[in-house]
Amino acid sequence: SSDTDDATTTTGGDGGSSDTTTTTEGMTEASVLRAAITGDEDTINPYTYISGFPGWNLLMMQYDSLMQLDANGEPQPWLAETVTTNEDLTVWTLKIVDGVTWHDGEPLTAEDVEFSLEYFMEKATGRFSRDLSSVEDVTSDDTTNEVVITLGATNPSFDLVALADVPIIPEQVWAEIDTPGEATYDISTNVGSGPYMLVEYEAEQFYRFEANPDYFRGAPQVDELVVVVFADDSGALAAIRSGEVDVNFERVSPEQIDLLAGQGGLEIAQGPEFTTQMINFDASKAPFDDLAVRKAMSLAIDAQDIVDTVFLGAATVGSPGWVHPDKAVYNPAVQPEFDPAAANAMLDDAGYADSDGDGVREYDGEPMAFELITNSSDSLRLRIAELTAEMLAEIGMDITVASVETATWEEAVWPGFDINNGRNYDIATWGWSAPIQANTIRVAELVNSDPSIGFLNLTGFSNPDVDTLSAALLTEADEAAFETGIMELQQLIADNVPFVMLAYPDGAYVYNADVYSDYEFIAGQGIVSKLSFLPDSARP
Amino acid sequence: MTSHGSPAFDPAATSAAHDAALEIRDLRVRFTTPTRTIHAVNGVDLDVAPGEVFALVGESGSGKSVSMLSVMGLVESPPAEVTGSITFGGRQLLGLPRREMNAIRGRDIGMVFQDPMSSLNPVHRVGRQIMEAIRLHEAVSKDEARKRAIDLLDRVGIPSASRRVDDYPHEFSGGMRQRVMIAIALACNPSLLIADEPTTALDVTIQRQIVTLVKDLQRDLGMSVIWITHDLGVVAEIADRVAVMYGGRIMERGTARAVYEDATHPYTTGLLHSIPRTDNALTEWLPEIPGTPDQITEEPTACPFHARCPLTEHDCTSGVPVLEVAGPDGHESACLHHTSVGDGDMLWPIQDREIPDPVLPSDDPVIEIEGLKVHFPIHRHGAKRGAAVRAVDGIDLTIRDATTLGVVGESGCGKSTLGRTLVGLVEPTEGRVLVHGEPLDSSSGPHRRVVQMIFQDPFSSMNPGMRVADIVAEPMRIHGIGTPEDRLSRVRDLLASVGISPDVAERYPHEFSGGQRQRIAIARALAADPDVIVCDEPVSALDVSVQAQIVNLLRETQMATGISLIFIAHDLAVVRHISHEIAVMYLGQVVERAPRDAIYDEPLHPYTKALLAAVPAPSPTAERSTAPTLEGDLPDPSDPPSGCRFHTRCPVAVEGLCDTDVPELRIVDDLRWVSCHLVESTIEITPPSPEPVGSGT
Amino acid sequence: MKLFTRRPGRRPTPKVAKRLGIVGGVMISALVLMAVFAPLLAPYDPTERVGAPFQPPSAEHWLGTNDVGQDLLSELIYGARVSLTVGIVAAIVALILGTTVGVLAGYYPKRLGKVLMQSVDVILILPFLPLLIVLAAYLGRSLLNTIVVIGVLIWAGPSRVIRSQVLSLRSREYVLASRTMGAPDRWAIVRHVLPRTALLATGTFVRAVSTAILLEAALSFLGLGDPLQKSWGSILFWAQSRGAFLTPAWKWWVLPPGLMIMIASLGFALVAFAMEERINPRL
Amino acid sequence: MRRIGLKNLDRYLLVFVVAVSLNFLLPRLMPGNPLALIAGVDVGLMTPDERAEIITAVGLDEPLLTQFIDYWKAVLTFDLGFSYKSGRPIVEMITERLPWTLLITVGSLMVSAVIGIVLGGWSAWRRGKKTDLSMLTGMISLQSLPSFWLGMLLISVFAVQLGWFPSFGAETPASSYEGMARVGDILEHAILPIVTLTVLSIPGVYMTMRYSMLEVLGSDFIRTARAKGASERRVLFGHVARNAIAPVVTFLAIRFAFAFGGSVIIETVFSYPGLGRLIFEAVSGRDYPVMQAAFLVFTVAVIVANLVADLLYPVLDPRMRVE
Ligand SMILES: Nc1ncnc2c1ncn2[C@@H]1O[C@H](COP(=O)(O)OP(=O)(O)OP(=O)(O)O)[C@@H](O)[C@H]1O
Ligand SMILES: Nc1ncnc2c1ncn2[C@@H]1O[C@H](COP(=O)(O)OP(=O)(O)OP(=O)(O)O)[C@@H](O)[C@H]1O
Ligand SMILES: [Mg+2]
Ligand SMILES: [Mg+2]
Repeated sequence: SSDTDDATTTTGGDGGSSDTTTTTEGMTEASVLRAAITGDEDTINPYTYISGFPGWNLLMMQYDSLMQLDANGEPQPWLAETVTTNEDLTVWTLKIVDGVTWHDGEPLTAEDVEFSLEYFMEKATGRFSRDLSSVEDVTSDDTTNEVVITLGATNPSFDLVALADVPIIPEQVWAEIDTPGEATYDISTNVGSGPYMLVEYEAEQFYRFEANPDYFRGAPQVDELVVVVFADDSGALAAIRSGEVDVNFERVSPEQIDLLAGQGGLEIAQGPEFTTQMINFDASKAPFDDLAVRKAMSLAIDAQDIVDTVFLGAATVGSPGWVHPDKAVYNPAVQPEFDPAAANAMLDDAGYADSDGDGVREYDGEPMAFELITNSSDSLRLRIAELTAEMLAEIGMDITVASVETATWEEAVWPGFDINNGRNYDIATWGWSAPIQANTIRVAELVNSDPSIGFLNLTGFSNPDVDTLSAALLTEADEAAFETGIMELQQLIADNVPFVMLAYPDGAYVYNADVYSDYEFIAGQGIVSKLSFLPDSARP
Repeated sequence: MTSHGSPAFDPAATSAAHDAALEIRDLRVRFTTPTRTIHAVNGVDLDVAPGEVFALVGESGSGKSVSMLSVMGLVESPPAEVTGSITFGGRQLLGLPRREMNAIRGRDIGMVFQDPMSSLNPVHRVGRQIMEAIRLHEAVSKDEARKRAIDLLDRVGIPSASRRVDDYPHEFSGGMRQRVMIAIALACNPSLLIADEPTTALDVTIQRQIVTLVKDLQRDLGMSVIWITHDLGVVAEIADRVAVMYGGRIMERGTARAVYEDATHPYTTGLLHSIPRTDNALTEWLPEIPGTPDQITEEPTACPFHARCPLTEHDCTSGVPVLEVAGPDGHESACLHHTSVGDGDMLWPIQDREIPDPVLPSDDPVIEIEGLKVHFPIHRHGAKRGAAVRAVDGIDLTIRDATTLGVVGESGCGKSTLGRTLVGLVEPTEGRVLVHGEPLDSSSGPHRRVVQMIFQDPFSSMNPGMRVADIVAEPMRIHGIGTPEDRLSRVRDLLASVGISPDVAERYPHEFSGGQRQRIAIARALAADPDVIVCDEPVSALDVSVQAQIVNLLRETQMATGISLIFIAHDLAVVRHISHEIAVMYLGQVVERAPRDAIYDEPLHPYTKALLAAVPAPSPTAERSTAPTLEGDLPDPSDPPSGCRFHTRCPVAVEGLCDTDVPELRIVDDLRWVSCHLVESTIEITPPSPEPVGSGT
Repeated sequence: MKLFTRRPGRRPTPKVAKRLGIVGGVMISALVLMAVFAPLLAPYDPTERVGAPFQPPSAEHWLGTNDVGQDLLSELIYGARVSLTVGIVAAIVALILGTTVGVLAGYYPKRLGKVLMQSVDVILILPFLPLLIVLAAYLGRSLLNTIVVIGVLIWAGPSRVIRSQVLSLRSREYVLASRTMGAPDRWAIVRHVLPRTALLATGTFVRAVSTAILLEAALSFLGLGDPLQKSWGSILFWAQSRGAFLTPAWKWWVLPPGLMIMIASLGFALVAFAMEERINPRL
Repeated sequence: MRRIGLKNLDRYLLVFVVAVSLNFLLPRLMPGNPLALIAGVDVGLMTPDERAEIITAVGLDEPLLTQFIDYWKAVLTFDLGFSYKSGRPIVEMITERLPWTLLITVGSLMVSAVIGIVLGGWSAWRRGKKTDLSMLTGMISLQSLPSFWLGMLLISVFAVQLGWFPSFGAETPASSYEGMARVGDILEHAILPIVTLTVLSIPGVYMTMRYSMLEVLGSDFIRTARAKGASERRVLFGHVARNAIAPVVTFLAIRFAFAFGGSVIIETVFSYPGLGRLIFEAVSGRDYPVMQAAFLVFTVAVIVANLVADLLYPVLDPRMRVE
């Protein structure tokens, strides 16, 4: 048995290496593993879990999806041992693995899968119903253990968006729950098929999961997973340093990486993630409706400097074409440019002169003085805003940073979460959560000027070429055609600057290698997944 | 802890303990404060024989309390530095270890302090406080101690003592608290009781009760008593021997009789002369002692009284005079010239004041008060709805031009409220006040100048942050009268007229003594050019020797300006010298109103009689009134007794009449108004106490 | 009948209180000088990135650098400006509110006074910090809001003290005297009440500065101030949000600003103490 | 006697009404959209219909007055609703959190009361002497400590550097401690927060006690006690301390209220799962119902503390008793 409290002191400070990637020297098995999160996730069933991360990730410890992302972030068969589609990607046929059982011992069948999908479509959740919004029909056949899903329209990323995302839930439990919004939940609702079962939950304090020894891909390597709820990062960090927890399920902020690595047995698992950091502006109004201004701003902002200073290098410099360099469809020809001189020249040419010599250019007779709005609860973003203001000053823009309450900031940038309500800001920091980057085609939602398609087009950007191309790509079933198109779209975006991409912060997770170290870093997802606890043989 | 083991009030046991005597030699006490050194006591010699009542008399600050606290070891040192010798029952008390001193305090020497309101611990029941005193010195059980505490309470005249033993001090009136204090002091049958001005804070009527009580107790228990007071009247009633203190020294010492009748120190004679009294012939002016007593901040090298003494010669300043035999029975005086003191009439002549053309009193009313009522609603929780303190409850009075109306009565009877209503500080609840026939308007404005007020406390009646010139000029500035130069010259005139050098106009009030401030207050009142001045106890806060100065000044001013005065006081002696007419108030009402001489010569209302009887005459030989002392305290003014309000304390009250029928204030013989059912009968029928009060001539 | 009690005159401020007051005064003066001459004293512009992030102390950066490479010493020196300004201005807001309400409530104790005191009671009883946080969150983050929120919440205590003083002044005989002379209330308030309340009000004001400095720091620390203003509280906010107090950096990043807050608050508290002792010596 | 202490009831009632109203209004006056919290992180990805449905479900579309009345009804029936964020019943969240906050505030209050009273009494007894002055100066300095900073330092030194105490939480997570072991564990976690709160509370208690003592020491009845022959000890304990304690009790009630509110900061620093952290999280997360409820509980706690003081005062000081 490994006592976590004793384990911390076994490796001295000098024993740690500056190597911050996963090593295999650590432990690959543990009886109890304590993990930290910084917010309660309620009872973590599909209708109660709270955050997209790590709430969903913890949910998926207990449940399985039909497909599972592999280390590269690509969906692979999982509960469905084969996934086949028709030509135009509208009919998906899945063969469910035989002999899978629920935690309560009942068999998991194609019927359960059909039930799950229909249940989610009928009883809305924020996430899973949306995943399944293109589904028209689901049928199952218990004898062949097959499920057929028919979509209303071509959806090339259905596997990624839905099959690898939606948990399959047991009919015997959920059939009795008519109105999931009003039901009361306890641990007994959390019957899944995943490698872990929730056995104890103390609100705001901890979750205890026990390994499912009969897991269909093989028994997990960690027998018991205790997830401790902390108030904030520092509490969690203090705890991992003192050995009170063994892994932090929350990302470690950049400045902690070097400090933590090599402390006792602590190591850092680091890898690409798909969250984004960017600068938005209201491209529908002057002077940001002028491409020259937008372009000049993107030239003036040194994304590399921001990555180095704010993220201390632990981020990937943003691609002006939106797509993460680790993505298969990334267009390497689209490269970030930093050239304040060119930016100044561009603004001079476009007639934005500093006529009164106060160091600030004018447009329409008004000084180019703007407020850069950012949310104060995100300290890194505050710093980004500060740095951006500094950089834009170099091209004669006078930027004041306004740090406001998150909700105020959201309300200014995205009033009522509906772009039809317009925008109430000049310049703002912004960022999207991982799912949008993860599914490359969702870029259309960001840049298309048709509100029904581009419902995330927060900058009010509009360009006919971009519109046409992005709309077409949404239903492009042909893989090769899609690839060419998306490359072209990246170039178009980079040329027309709907926003300024800054960085994709890397995921970094600290763990105590003396207790357990066999984590799997899924690109874009991090280490919080069932893969991290399954034997290598069971991982896709 | 030693124990007497004697039950309370066993005369046999107590007399045995009474071989102790107090002997003080060359006691000196010096206080060091951050700014200066105060020489509070400067060589006091004193002996108290067993079983004697010894009075220590002197004005405020003369060092009486400090001397006696030194005996108890209760002066705080530092800052005090106590030297000399104090022997008690043969033991040297100064420098006695704390533990032994504790054993003496409370057991052999009991002490009663001045302010009964604050001298009892508010959070302990009175019984417990008495029991503590007993159990600190005697090993008795709780029950036993409690029994004795009840006995003691009974003994000091607390009615239903066994019930009240469990009350808290705040549930007692001032007089009763002082009785409790006495019970505590007597708890262990001390052989010496030190009473430090035990009656100063009490009404004359209550004072009389306490004096009588201590006299009785002393007689019964045979202990020695040291009675500290500034009131020569009280001393005359109680003391065997007297010492007069001034400036931290004893000026004169001797038997009470000798001191009062053959005073051998100018200060003593001065005091005796300047005290207003009810029992001797009325003089037009009160004799006064010039100047004011000062705090001594340097080692004294002269007679402390020399600056104010009419007999001062150069030898008075060349050394500190010591007590020397000046008469029979150990009568001693510290005056180098005691032989020239005489009876004092020569030393302290009544100065005839020349008033150029005095304004004579007239019959024209200045102020008419009609059916005045002032009620203060009680907001306290638990009070009945609509409950109110009936501070003034139906008063009709007229103040005539250039006359003085004296208003007297016990504390809380509504005198101040009446005064404040006249100046518009308090709104009448009912009735009205006419000033020159016009209803009083209490809104701000020049019309308010007509009635001005002088307050009791000379310390709080002036803004300490303002210069005297600004204080006196304030009424003129409020109404924007004159230029600054005009005002200044008027201020100088006014100051001169009240006997303050105009050169000090630039000083601040704290640089003046109480008497001087009261003069400045008069100047300020005059600056408003009023027709009437309400004087609310203007001298009760002043030293005896200064009182007369102010009383005289007020009269002088009246004669010079023809102003009317309303002079409020709590005892009848002070008003006698200044009033033309006197109103006696009881519980918010006037019970008797008459020209001055009528009141003193022939009081009609039993309350007036009692008040007069309560004023102690400063002469041990004066005929003591045998009128029964007034029992009990003033009833609650928010719930006055039915019928005649005085019937609960009236010695002659007739059941079925006084407690049911409200007597009307009616005219008896010309100009005398009385509200008593029995007036006619008291004039004719001899009441239980037949002696006319204060009829000494 | 009232008893005449002799007053030994106002006891002069005990030496010790005076000395503590002087110490406090020196502390305040030093900080004020630091704030005024910050541009001369600070080695760098605190808003400029002058070094690598997270540097430990060195010859160039005596207190190291913060998370974006700004000089911590310079931040500390400039921080005096914001922290002192907020403290003093908030206290002025409180002083004006507190004195006005206190004087009015004391001088007109009947109806107006009752209503005013009721509102004071409410403010005093309401849970202070939660209310402060709720308000700060509502108003948003700016220096002005911080000042207003603090000022608006801390006036109640002082106003009570001032009221009781005015209540007693109001029945002082010299105020009554001026009323019998026919002076309007305005006269009594301006000539007699206010000057006599000034010292007390100043004392409570100085104490309020001390309180306000601590509150500003707390608000900033919780992220409810403006984190981009260089105040001592915001330095600590950054130290906290970038985990500095769990690292060796606490010695140069967490310790100094906390000490500065303490010194500033202490300086004012000591002066306030000395003043209170002067009004009402209890040493 | 039945009226004891209830004389301020109307005042407390007013405070309660103001707090409840404020409570209701303030969050609604705040800018921002509560929807994000109700629906979770991905609200932006929902259809407008879905959003409208949620708004109706939580009653945000009702007229303000209706919401206000409903709010009062709920408050008066202890129905505090559900958290927007987690959907949990708030009563449950609060009952979970309250004991922790009570533990550290009451704990620290008791410790600081004892220390403060003893030191304050001692200081007053030796007034003007060295001990008094150095203690006084020390206390003024302690008063100037920023609470969160003290907490941060304590964590840095005692939890991170020395490892003597845990740095966060109220209990060792997921421990299966039972009985005394659990109590010990809880105490171990409570020590640093309690120390911080205590350090911050002591000066106030000390000052109140000292001043109150000096006041009593200067009063006449102390002289009476001495004149009875009571020893200094007896005077100190039987008279001075006993009389000086009443204002201290009142102060403790106020201090309790303050510490209770101050738990916002301390609990944030120590990741302590109390009410303070709840309100802070709710405020920054715009979780209206939780914020309202927590603020309400704070108000009620403060009122109760004041009431207790009002009730205790007449017990300690008979002058305050109303017949
Ligand atoms: N603790 C003290 N510190 C400084 N001075 C003191 C102290 N106690 C008394 N004094 C001063 O000593 C002098 C004598 O005071 P004491 O109390 O004995 O006068 P008293 O004759 O009893 O007067 P009163 O009639 O006012 O009681 C006064 O000047 C007084 O100011
Ligand atoms: N402003 C007030 N509010 C309530 N009650 C008052 C007020 N002023 C006086 N009283 C009450 O009215 C009664 C009469 O008071 P007043 O001051 O007139 O008496 P007094 O005869 O002047 O007594 P003293 O000799 O003590 O000055 C007392 O019971 C007093 O408590
Ligand atoms: Mg005295
Ligand atoms: Mg009076």
